[in-house]
Amino acid sequence: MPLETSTTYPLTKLRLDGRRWNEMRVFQAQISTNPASSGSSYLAMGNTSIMCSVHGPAEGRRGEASGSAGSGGAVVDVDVNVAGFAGIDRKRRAGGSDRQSTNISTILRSAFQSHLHTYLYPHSTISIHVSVLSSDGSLLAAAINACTLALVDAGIPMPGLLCGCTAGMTGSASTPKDPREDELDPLMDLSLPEEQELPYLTIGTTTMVPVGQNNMDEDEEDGETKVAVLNMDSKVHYTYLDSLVPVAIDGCREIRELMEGVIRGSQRM
Amino acid sequence: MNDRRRVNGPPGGTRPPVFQSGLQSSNPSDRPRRQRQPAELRKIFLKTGLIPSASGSAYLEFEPSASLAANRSNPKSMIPPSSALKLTCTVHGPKPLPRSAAYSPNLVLTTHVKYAPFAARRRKGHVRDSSERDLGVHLETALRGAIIAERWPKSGLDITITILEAEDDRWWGEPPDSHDASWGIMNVLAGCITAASAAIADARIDCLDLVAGGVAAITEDVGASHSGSGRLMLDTDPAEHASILSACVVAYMPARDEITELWLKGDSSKAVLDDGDSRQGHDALIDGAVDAARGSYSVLSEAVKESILNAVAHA
Amino acid sequence: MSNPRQASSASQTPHLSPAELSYLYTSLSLPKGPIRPDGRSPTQFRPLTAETDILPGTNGSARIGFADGTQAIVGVKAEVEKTVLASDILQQDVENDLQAPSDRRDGAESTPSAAAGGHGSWVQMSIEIPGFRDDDALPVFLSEMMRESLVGSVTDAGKGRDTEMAGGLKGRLVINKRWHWRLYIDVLLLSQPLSYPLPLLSLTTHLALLSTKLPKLKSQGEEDPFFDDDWGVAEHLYPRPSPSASATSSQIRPPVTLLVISVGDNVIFDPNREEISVADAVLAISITRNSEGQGLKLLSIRTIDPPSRLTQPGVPNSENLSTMAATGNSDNAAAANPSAGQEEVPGVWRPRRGGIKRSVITELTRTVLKKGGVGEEVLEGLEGVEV
Amino acid sequence: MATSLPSVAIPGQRLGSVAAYAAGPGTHIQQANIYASIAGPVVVDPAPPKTQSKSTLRVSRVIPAPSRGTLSGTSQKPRYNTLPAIDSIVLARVTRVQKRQATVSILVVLDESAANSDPSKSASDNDNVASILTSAANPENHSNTDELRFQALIRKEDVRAVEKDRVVMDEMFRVGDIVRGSVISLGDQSFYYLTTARNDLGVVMARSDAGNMMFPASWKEMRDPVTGVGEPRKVARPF
Repeated sequence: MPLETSTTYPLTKLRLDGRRWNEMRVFQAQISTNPASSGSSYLAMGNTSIMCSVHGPAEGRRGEASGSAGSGGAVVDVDVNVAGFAGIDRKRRAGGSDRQSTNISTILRSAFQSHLHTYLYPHSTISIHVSVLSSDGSLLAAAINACTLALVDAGIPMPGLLCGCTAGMTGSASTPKDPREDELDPLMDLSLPEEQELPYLTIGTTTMVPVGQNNMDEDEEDGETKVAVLNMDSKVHYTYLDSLVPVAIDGCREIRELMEGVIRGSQRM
Repeated sequence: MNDRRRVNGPPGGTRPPVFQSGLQSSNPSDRPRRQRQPAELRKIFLKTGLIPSASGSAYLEFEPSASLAANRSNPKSMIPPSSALKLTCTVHGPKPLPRSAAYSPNLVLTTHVKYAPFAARRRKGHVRDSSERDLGVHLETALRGAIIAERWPKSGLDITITILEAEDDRWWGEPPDSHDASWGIMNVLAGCITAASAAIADARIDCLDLVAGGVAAITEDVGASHSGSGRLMLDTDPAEHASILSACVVAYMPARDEITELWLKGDSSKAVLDDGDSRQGHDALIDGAVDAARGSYSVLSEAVKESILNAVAHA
Repeated sequence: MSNPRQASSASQTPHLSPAELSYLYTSLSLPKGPIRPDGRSPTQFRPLTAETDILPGTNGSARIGFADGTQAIVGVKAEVEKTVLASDILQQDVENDLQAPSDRRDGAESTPSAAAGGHGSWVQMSIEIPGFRDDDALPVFLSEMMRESLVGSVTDAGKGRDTEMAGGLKGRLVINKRWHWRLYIDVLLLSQPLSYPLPLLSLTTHLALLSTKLPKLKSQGEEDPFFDDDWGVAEHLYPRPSPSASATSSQIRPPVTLLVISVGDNVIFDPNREEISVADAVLAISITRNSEGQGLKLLSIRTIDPPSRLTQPGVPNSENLSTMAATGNSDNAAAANPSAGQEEVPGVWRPRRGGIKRSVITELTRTVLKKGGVGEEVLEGLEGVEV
Repeated sequence: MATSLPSVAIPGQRLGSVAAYAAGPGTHIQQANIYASIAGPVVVDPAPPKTQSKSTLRVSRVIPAPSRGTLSGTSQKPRYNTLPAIDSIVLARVTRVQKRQATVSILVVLDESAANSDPSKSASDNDNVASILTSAANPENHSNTDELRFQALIRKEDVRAVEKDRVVMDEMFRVGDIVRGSVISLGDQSFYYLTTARNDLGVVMARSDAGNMMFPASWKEMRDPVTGVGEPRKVARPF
């Protein structure tokens, strides 16, 4: 019988891969990986690894430009491609994209369309190409982070870094939370086996970079955090949302610091 | 890729059942042997202008090998005799490019090669598979070199080939899956090239020359005593050779002595050539394929000429 | 995106003017050796960076990037699969009744069946290129081309040496009579190709296959296979030479496919996009090391449709319509149909017509195959990559 | 010299050297020799007298009609499409009339050689022009084969030579009319450009609102023979 988090966690208080509940997987990232694009990034969260390249802002295709003339801003175009070798079993498919990649690209498109300062680039297209090289959970969150890094590398203005993280519960959490004896813990940054077993959600947050007189004011930072993406496909009793959301937001904050480090550490800055 | 639009036949082979009694009579000596000389080609039937609705068309058929014809008339075993290539080619155009296409100063060539579902031993689906697409690219390369494309600006030419009976990849009496190299496809390509050239000439599209396809292969004899005895054969029928080491198709324009398409695969290093022949195996193989193409050119040119003379006589 | 109708050609139609094409052609066809736009010698390859084993989730993987930013990632995955013969029952009878028709060269193998020799369809290759559908002509053509040389490279002379590789890659995939490995080679091009991507993809595939490992088999004979859980003892798909072996016995390696063009009388390797757009002929030549260790073996040659056939012709001054507006009607007809009227004018671009002379093909293959030639150079370069 | 010429040629066949002949349609030049590029009868067009030019060698796309008069073979003779080239005269059907331009779809490219030479031996590949036209002008016959025909535009300024700025497209063409035009440009990716700015160019066949075939009344009017109602058109001069 395969090990399951819901059975082993209450005993060991450790997850299947040995992490504690609020521990993230190894985070590695790099920007400017592909000189052929305007901006590019490579990001690995555990065994999930993603390459992302950004082209543009460039002149959009004729049909699109006329359609979006009313909006007056750049159009964000996201293309997600999950490599055949990304999963455990090789994925065979008959051309084109599947439901998962279409879903991710839709979420990314709407998130970055509203997040970026698109009004600066009227009648143009920013196209983002995401290649999932290896998928081991938290795919959407990792894709958000990779896109943010690539967009920063491309020099496209945005109010702050958009960071994504997942959070889940250690059990099915289908009954109301009992405040007295609560044996379920929230988990941060789920891996694929955990995603398949447990309810989880993905949150993307953005934090305005403090400017002006607030610049020095470190404490104000939290007050500026906004949730930009919230996606949940699984079922959980609403009382558990209270514990899921803060954990995911905490993860996002952690990732933001890591990503800032990556950006500062790159040679281009 | 599944074809969901049609009711499909069974996915496996469509071979008739072979019974034990039939099998017993089949021994390796029943294997068809090549009765032609190494440089002797099979006869080709080629006729143009058979499809009135197309601007050009051609029908091509290879003569079944002699041994197989004998086998057919006097069957000694239950093993089905090998097939011989039969295909039709239609040319549509020149016609306007679709609205979405970009301006092209040249004739835009599109080639479709499709096996009829019953063409091969194993049923082919209605959706073109990768080998059919691959054939299409080969054919396009072969023809594009011959066509004077700049005389037909802004227009497209569709070349559609339907293979009614494909060449076998091996002798059908051999255990299944004993070979997987698809040598038959090379003969099919050669036939496609010759037929398409005839159909293009029939459609009066400007060409530098008629382009003929030819196949040569390096084969090893049955029961070869020592390895390294590869012999060069022209126009090989895969059913007649137990072991084909390498094969080559060319599309050849005799008037210019030029090759527009070359596809060589396999190990050509073991070819045994005549004494004093210093060519390397692959060069000899290409030369052999060119000789075979010359042979099919003679049929091709006669067929084209005949259709013209017929038209003049009937006009 | 690219026009799928022309996608089968060596790459998209180049966006160069007839004057640029003519200039490029002239400088590449100079009799004293070509002058290439980037200053390389005719046989010099573009610099590249390579790394292997980059993806933990695959059996083998590699990444190669050119300096211009084109990158390819190849992941190899292997799955165990049951060997299905077209007719299992018949198979038994055939083996008993037929005294193994001697259609195999080595008489040692008594059963001439897929179970022993392996099957080419066990190697599956798919290529993803941004802007192309999976079943567009270019990816299909490229994958067939590379697969063909991969499964075709049977190193039959395994005498005493690596018997594991006796049947080539196909033979290596055989586990026992009833089971085999199925190999999926997925090639991922990360950006739209700036030049014909064949060399990039071929080199990357080569490295990925070299780094591919299969778990160590613990079952024996005709048992259902089971494997050692320890990835540390996994065996390479292309076995490494044991340290005890003499230094001369080189490892068996997957084949590589080189792209060669001819321009005028010159032979040019690894053409970039501009160079390929004026090529008279484009050949893809697959080679591998000879099993005897020295020398090279030719595996396959394919012509590739040169994009120069799709270019826009230049108009020589003598035929310029605007300079002869006053002339009569019949002359105009000839001018509108210039290819009939004039021989090639030097310095005026004409789309390439016709095919390749046989002498050119001989010259192209000779340059690749000769001792100390380009083929050896490339293979040596690849052997330098630490896998 | 002419004796060495074959009567019919196939692509790639050497016909003569460029020293003796000029290369015409259906041929190409390779290393100072003229080769056939299509299959067909070889025709030598003698050079116009009193000029220095050589006689032109061409391979005809059409099979020459036999001694005139026999109509038996002509009806089943295959038609070979010739592409519209600059200055070629085409017959086209109007498919759409807009304020600034009319869209037409080209039905027939008239063979220049036939048009110039005496009409009795009009051996053009389009000798069933009449049948094409009547079927095309027939409203029931408006099939969706337009995709298979070359599309062309007649811009407002190309309709007539005089009073260009007073052209009202609706009074020049109606959908379904058959127009004789001359190609002025190969145009862009989708359209050729035609002009009707000559006396012999313009609408040659049209139906009235009542559905009757009209006859030309003047250079800008056609009339319904049944109702007698006139309709404005840019009319081609009848022969």
